Amino acid sequence: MKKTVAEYHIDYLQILDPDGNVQGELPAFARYPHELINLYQRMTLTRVFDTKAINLQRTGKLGTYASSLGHEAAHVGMGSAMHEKDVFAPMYREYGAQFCRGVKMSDVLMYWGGDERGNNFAGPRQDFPWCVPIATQCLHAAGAAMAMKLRGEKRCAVASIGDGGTSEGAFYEALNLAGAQQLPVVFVVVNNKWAISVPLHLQTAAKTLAQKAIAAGIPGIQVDGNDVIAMRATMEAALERARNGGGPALVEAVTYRLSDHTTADDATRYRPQEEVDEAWKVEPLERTRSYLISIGSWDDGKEQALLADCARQVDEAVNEYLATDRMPVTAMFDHMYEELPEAMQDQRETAIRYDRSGGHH
Amino acid sequence: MKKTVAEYHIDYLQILDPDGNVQGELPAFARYPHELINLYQRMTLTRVFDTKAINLQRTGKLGTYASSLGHEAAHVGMGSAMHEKDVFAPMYREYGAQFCRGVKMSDVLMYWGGDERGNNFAGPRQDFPWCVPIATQCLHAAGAAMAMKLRGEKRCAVASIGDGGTSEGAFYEALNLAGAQQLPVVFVVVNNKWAISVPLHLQTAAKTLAQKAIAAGIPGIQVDGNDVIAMRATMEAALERARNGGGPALVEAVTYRLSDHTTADDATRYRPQEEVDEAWKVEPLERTRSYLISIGSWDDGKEQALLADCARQVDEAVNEYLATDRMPVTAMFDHMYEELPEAMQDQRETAIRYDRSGGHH
Amino acid sequence: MPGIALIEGVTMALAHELSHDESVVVLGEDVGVNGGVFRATAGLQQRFGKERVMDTPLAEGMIAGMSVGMAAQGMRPVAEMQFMGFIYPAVDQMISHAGRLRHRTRGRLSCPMVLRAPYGGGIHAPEHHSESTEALFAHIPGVRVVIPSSPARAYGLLLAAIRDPDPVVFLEPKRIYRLVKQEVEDDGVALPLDVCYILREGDDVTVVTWGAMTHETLKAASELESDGINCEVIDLATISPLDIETILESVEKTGRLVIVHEAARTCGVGAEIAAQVAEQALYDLEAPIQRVTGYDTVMPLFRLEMEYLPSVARIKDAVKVTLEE
Amino acid sequence: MPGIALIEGVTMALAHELSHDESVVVLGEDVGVNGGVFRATAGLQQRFGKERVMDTPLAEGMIAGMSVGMAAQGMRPVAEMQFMGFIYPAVDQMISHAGRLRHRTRGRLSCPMVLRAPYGGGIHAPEHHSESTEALFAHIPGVRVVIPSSPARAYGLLLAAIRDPDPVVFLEPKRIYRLVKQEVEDDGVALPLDVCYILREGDDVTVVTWGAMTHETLKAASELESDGINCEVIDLATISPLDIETILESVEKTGRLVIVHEAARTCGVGAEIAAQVAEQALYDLEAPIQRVTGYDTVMPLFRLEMEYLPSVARIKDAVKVTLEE
Ligand SMILES: Cc1ncc(C[n+]2csc(CCOP(=O)(O)OP(=O)(O)O)c2C)c(N)n1
Ligand SMILES: Cc1ncc(C[n+]2csc(CCOP(=O)(O)OP(=O)(O)O)c2C)c(N)n1
Ligand SMILES: [Mg+2]
Ligand SMILES: [Mg+2]
Repeated sequence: MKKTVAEYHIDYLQILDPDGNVQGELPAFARYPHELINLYQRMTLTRVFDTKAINLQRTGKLGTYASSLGHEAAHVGMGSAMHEKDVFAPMYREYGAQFCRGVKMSDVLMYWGGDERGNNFAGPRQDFPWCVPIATQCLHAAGAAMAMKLRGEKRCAVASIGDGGTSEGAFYEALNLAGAQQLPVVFVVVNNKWAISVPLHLQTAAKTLAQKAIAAGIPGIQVDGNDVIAMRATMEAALERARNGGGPALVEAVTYRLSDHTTADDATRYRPQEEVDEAWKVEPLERTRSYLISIGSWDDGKEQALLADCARQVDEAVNEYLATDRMPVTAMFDHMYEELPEAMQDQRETAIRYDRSGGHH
Repeated sequence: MKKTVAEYHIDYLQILDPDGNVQGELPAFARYPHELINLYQRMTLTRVFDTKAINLQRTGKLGTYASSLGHEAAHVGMGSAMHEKDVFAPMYREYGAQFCRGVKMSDVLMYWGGDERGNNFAGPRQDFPWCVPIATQCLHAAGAAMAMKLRGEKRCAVASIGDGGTSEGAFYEALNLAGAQQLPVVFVVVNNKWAISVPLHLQTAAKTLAQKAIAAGIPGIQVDGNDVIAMRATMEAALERARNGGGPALVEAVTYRLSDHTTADDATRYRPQEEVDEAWKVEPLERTRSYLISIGSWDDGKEQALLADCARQVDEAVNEYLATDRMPVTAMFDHMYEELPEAMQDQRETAIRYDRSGGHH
Repeated sequence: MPGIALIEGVTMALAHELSHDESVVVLGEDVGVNGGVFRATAGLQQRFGKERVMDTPLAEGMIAGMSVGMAAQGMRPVAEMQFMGFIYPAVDQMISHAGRLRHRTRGRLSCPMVLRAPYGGGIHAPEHHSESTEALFAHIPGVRVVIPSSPARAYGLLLAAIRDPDPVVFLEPKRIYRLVKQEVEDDGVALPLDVCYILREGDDVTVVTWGAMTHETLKAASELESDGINCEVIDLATISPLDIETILESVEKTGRLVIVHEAARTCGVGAEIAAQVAEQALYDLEAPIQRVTGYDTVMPLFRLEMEYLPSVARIKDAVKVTLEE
Repeated sequence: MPGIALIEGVTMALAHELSHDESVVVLGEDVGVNGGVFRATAGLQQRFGKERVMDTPLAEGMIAGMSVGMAAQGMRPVAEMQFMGFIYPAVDQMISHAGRLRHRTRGRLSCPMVLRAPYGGGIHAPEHHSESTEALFAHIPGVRVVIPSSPARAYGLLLAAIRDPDPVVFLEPKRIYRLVKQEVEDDGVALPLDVCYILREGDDVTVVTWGAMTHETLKAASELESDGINCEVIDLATISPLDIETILESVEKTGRLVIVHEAARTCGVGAEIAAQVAEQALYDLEAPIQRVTGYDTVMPLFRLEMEYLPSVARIKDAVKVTLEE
């Protein structure tokens, strides 16, 4: 005899539709225009920065760079919902979230410019650095959350990961651990539909990525990741719950990678332009601007001023980056261990001897 | 605005309840008493073998051994549903399934007796050997299924794994791959409630292990793993579906590990006796026997004859095992590669020179 | 016949085997429509279809594990790891299964798979994209490790690796993927595995190297020639098992040995070579062995990567040091 | 004071650190109520509670990764891998994160974690339970590898490993977990890392070894003594970074070197030692270096495992060979 022993469903949340119309009720924070303006400004800065970074790469002043174009609402929604004392374990393109937390634009440039100092955030001292090995960061967030839980702290950790990343075992292991130990951690799957050239349907047969939470016995929800209001509201709720002992959650932010995977990629090889064109119609900035205009909180003048301000900030960051000399060769040995083992002293001397910069950085 | 975008449920199937009463309708095969008798005989043989193997270990004639006590219905149900041409990727205690496939009892003894020849099944030549690194076998089954799919063969692969094993990333990776590629593979989670000393609730917050399938977008079902009829019926359906291009499935067999984890374990250290006593009340053999008796297909005489026959078969296997000399030292080098590389010839000679058996095995 | 680059040698070998052996399947992340992030599989899916050239979900352990499963079924999967820095989730399957499937089943099952990965530094790639950890795989019993250093060897050794009845980790020095072109005939002729290739004869010093470092080494050797120093340059090619005979013969002639690799020094493959020479040819050695290697540090981000990688200057000095004795 | 066994040294060190440093947490599979499958954590959960001594879900990569996360938060996780044969899913976290967190953040974050695992053969354990792959970890920059070979060193080195500000892989030779008992005071005094321990002085031959092989080696040394041969036996103890100075000093005295380890020979840690001695002390060597090691085969199932492991006879013969020159 068959009986049903468990039932689950996955919800999808959208508040600001692509045309900038509000669907349903606005969450509390979104009733204050200045809050929304703040989010819009952050998204805009992120996009202006992104354009500049790509230019830097194209002109040989930056290494490979992973664009965040199109992800601004998902990233800013997530970052703005976090408290300073929380800990973020990003992958490699969530600048929008990181800027909210105090990471500097020059840090991003340093990192993609081939300099470890980009990971030495002056801002969120406890945040994890960018994480290239896909999905491994989820375990770090879970581990940090475990530390918070053991110490009885009212903080939480956030890990973000891509749609492709959800195929890695480490992702599920982290989710499962978080569930088993009811850790204060929120996992955000930024589903931008592509993992380099691999479309979502080749990645998994799961209808939603939010339902991956069911495997771990934790709540999962799907959000319009181009809707900064839904994103922020969902994250705030999940984080608040996590900080207060309510356990982990998985948030799937449905968005789209409007750019190439990185500057080393050429998406026209594998992706139809029509799909990208369609995606531009639902991108995050315009709908936010439309809404702000519709409530009388934004206009062309403000937009121009904002763009000018963003350009200025970005230029400052670029200048700071370009003015930074490379580290001395000895930097390879610094911080390998708290104290360099005797056995490595020789090697350090060799490196100094063969310094190709001749000691000039 | 929130809307529900996906809904799932997990069913539980039981046909033969612990008292041997049929719940609901009997599947086709179970209407033939001789089929059920066959299953009962296999389960009994497995248990008689198990007792003997433990004795061998206790008397120093076998190495560490993993008992299958209590898992007989799950194992025999799974093994008996498979076709010969299918491929099985077991973990380390599914003797009941393997005997159905032609693995010999002496193979099991050889393996736990420290001799690789135990893995060289004369029977199912393409089955994978026992797999100790938890969850890795799930990927082998998926890979084998991929080979079958690419070749257009009407066969399928089966992997079994424990409740503890479902925490390993490799398990989810295999499930997800199977879903994405719609592979002819069935994963069986033998949930015996314990992973050595770790109870299920420390392993995961998931209410069922069957729901792990939802993460991969594949069907998942929970079965009374002590009910050989439900088990066999569920497996038959899943395998038939897989062989015919219907894609993968996950079957959770809910059972109980009545023994220690292995002979190297002492479960009284971490598990209350009451729990074990309760589990004995729902163990698989008795209910099957009760049912067979109730339909007039079994009696004490048959039981005694069966036990005697099992004992004889087991003794033969034990004798075969005990009579097998160890392999020569050169066996370490045989089969390392199809042909031993030149670089290793020296080492082989060293091994011969220092043969501690003095060449006598 | 126009010349082809090393990476094209890889593509040509894959295409050849896909054409001639239907048990060969190419799989990995982005190997399909995209033709691989380096384009090593460019055009293959278009030519051989989605079933023979398959984009997998993103999980290296899974790719290795499914390859083991396919290989056990008699297929010949050639799996790509996108970069060597992402190969580590596959270590478990390689050490626990690929390298021992034949042994533990007494030959009943085998594992004719190839795990390809671009490796090494020098192309200003992002973090984790410049790794050289061949030594980890060289320590795994039952697994061959092969590294080509020219278009012809890329073609010939990859053919051999795919046809080999046992698992092969095939590492491609991405820094020289497109460095030189060479005429290579698509004749399906494999090169032998398990042997070194002597790239340059000489009788003053033996220099053993592999991968991208062959080029730095050859440059050093030709510069040293003007100083009247004749280096014998040996490309290890098969990292494991090691063809020590060729190296010993050379050292017997030269009496001096320099080993160059970009991997970290400690427990690198250079140590094994040095150890074997010290064991088996101690009395041939007229000077201490020199190892010119990457440091025991993390491979730094690219602003410093050229400081990490052995340079022509370092190689030349090491050669000279051995001659000073 | 009654003697304790090596494994009890481990337990005592864990208990000591749990008592004295609240950032220390013990975690792993079955380390809780069960006290570990070898009982290394016996009684600890009962004494320190479920939050300090934690049974985790069954996933080694997860255990390593969460330890990195905890360590980055300033905790000192001491994680157990149930057997070294199951450590491979943790390799990725160790190489991609643990060993470089400090470096890549320029000291902003660090990773004071310990990954403990019983390792090695000789106890008739099932398949995959008798591995010795310390060389894989010795090749990982930023990660220390430590192996104790006595109860006192288990205690003192584990204290040091836990207190070390950087990640340590701590491998416990399970074959000698209970072999000898020794009086060890629970005084919280750590032993120094990064140095070898001279277990026996002698001036004929230097024998370097570690783990369970120290016992076979000491046995060989005492048997050789009756033949008038005096071995200096050195326990490497910290496998990486290597204390080569102590070894060089000894070889300077003896002129002869034998290295004994149970891991596979090729690219084992013995190769690194041999290489360094050949590089730095070539002229001290009066005979070729000998390595007595496991073979480059899979560790066989237990009927043959003693054939795989270096025996006293092999060690003695190797020593004698170096003296024949
Ligand atoms: C373990 C690992 N494997 C492979 C890669 C190479 N790689 C970098 S990004 C990427 C695709 C990631 O896709 P997704 O997770 O969807 O994130 P997105 O880049 O789309 O934001 C791959 C395969 C990697 N960085 N890490
Ligand atoms: C990768 C790995 N980690 C750890 C172990 C040690 N180990 C052997 S069995 C076991 C528990 C398995 O529990 P479960 O999956 O529930 O299967 P069961 O033994 O209960 O049938 C553990 C931890 C292993 N064999 N492989
Ligand atoms: Mg993506
Ligand atoms: Mg179990």
